[in-house]
Amino acid sequence: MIDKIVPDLETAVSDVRDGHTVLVGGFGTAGMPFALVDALIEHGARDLTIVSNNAGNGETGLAALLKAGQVRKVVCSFPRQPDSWVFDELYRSGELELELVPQGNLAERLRAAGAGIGAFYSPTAVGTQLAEGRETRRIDGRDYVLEYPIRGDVALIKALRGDRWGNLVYRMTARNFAPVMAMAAETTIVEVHEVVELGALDPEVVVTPGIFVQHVVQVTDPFVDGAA
Amino acid sequence: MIDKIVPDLETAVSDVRDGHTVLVGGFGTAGMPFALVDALIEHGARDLTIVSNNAGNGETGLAALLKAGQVRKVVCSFPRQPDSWVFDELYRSGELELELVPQGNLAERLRAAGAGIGAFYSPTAVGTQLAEGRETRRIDGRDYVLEYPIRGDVALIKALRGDRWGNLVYRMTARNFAPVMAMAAETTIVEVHEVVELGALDPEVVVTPGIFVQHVVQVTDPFVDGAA
Amino acid sequence: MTVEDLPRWSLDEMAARVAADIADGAVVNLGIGMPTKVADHLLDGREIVLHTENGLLGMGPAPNDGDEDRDLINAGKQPVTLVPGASFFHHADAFAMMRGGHLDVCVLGAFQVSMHGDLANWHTGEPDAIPAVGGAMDLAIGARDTWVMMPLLTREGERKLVPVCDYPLTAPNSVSRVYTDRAVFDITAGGLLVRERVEGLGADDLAHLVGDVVLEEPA
Amino acid sequence: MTVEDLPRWSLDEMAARVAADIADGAVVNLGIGMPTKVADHLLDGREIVLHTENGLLGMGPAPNDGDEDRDLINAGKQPVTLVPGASFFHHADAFAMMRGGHLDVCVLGAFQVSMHGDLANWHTGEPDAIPAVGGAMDLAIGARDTWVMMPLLTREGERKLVPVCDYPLTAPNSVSRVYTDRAVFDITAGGLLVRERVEGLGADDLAHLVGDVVLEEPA
Repeated sequence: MIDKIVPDLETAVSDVRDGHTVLVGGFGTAGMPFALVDALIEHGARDLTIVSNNAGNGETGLAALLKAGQVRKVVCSFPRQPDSWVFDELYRSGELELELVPQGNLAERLRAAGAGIGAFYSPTAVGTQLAEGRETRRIDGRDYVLEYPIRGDVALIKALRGDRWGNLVYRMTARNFAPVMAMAAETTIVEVHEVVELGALDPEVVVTPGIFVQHVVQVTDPFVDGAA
Repeated sequence: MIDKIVPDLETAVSDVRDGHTVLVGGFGTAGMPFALVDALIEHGARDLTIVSNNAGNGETGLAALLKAGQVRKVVCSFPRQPDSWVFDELYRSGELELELVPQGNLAERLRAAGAGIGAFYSPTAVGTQLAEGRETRRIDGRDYVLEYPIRGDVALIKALRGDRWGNLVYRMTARNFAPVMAMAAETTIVEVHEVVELGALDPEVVVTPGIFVQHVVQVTDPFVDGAA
Repeated sequence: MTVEDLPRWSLDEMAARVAADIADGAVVNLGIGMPTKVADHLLDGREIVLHTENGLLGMGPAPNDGDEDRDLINAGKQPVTLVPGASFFHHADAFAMMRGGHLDVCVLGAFQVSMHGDLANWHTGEPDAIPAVGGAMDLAIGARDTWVMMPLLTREGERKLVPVCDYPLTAPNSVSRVYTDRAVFDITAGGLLVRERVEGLGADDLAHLVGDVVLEEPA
Repeated sequence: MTVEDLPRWSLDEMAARVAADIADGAVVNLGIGMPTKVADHLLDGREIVLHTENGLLGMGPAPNDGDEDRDLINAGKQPVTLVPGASFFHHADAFAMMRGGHLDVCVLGAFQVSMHGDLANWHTGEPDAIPAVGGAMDLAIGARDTWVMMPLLTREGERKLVPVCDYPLTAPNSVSRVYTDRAVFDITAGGLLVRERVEGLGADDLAHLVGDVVLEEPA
């Protein structure tokens, strides 16, 4: 019997180890798995590399994880935001390494990891600082930069509904990076608003098939209750 | 106003030109756009390169197009089938060129074309005849073969429902190659069982967003009527 | 007459000019900042599909107060709405649309644009600045047409349309049109062509404003 | 005693052995031909998810006569059914599952397997043969474990487990276990290990059947 549902957040994140690369879904706060990130703070794993589009807002979520001193390196496209002061300070003080990746390369490199692609030639960043030192190639009259996959030891993502096989559907633009991160990680951990019976999700509308998911934990989200 | 619905099959395929590369959806008969292929035979464009998983069954669909002498080259993963006698004879007589592509590379090369990837390193076919003469590279201790995108001038695909923006949903395993072919072609032409009002397709369940589609034509399919 | 006295378009007038140039049926991405304003000026009778790279085609205007949904936002993380025909997709698909050349137009803000269409809009290059690129590089190279919307001069009077960018590039050779508060320019293989000047601004005035950038006035 | 007289397992007995080795919860792709039979022997009490590369996870058994659906088929283009928990996806995602290493096991038929795990199952190499590869190469390199199911000898008595394949390869070094009608073998870095022999077949008999292939019997 397959049962990927775990009873609580502590169990959900218990596979994370010091030094892991952790993919964290979300675009700003939409799709950000706040409960799992809080559980990771509680868990205490250190020396982490965090891959996420942003580098935290205010004092919660990723910003709180950074503040707790658990992160060695951030791989993201857009760290600087009006309320990214936690990141800003750690970065300026040299305590945090940053790998800046154009957002399209970030998404595609995650997908490549999930799809078994060894590397790919990307049209983005050609002729810019972000391509310096990278291999480029002219193909069919256009220049490309060679990009490598980004694999995660763990992915923390958020979905609207999930079943015990790990099949997932999302809610509006909260979908964002979650499907490619689920593909790219060894262990994908999902907080869902609602666990549903196996068979309750229409096979035509499943967005992330369960093969990409290892643990599902239900986290009641008062916001979605109100909005749905 | 955007209205991609065309009134008939003749109009739908009128953009096809001699020498075009035509991507044809379907896996065996599931998802095969029979009405569009028939319209292409009627249209008469010649010297075509056909990209499809198979190379025709019996005397209908792609087999009929081959028999009509309109095809110069077939790019596919599995031409040989118990009822592929039309292909077999043309191939043996040297009238038809074949590029054999492993099925996963076929799907990924189509996606690469749609996603603007210049080329990618694939794990498939390493150390086989199908990699002979191709560039290989060892990445992270594993060998890969460099694969290039497959672009179509035209894609002919089949969907269950579509709207005037070209948004599509499919039916079961008839989905197969259609979404990646829609991405990969300059002009994507879709036969749908049912044209629905704009807004009738739930934004969460659209599989192919309209941006990838140029023409939609309604073709009543008695089979689906019976089954749905 | 000082630079300040020379006539200029308001932000709304600039946005209206961009909007008028977007063809019926186009799929368009409006970048963060100034370009967002274009949405308010899209012409009635034209159906324009708005793309946002965080996973949505068919974006509608901002919601009424109180109707915001945390999970329905644009690339600037502002709340938006849906129009009939909308669809959601994941980030790799959203960027495939862009990088694969499926968007008709993107409109971006910029620090600088060169007369050859080089775009600089992601990094001031200052040593202590925290770099952030987001989707800017993907947008600039992906859309069939990349248009920039920016004032011709900075508040400090520095030129933003320049012979060569000194800010780090977002993408070389990517911009085909620049909408400024003084004029609209086409960047073509043949040179920088003035499409339109704000009423009351002479060709000489404009030439003075742009400095070393060589302009071709329409014949 | 001739080769024909030596004991052998039936196809069902072979399939039952494969099925018994599939762990509860595994995601499995059963290739065209002989491996299809494994589905009939999956053990009650174990929940196995069947993948088919034409876009379905959660494939159920063949439908009853008259319930076939043209649009619900497996990679062999035979009608199938769905089980609760099933999901559909497009071809690139279906092969991403495989090529990205997400499948636990695939079971394939073969023309030949070498003692080093090279697989030959797509092309006889005959000059007039029409080549067809389908998903064989993707499957062989993609799954965490690639198992082969084949008779030990062809009908003509030729060996299929060989020192070196002379048929064109599908994938070098990819097979970890071979289920035949005479024995089951593990292909390890240390050599070809006999896991099980059909009852009544001695180690010497088996050594004779495999010829130049070097076997290690369990200690």
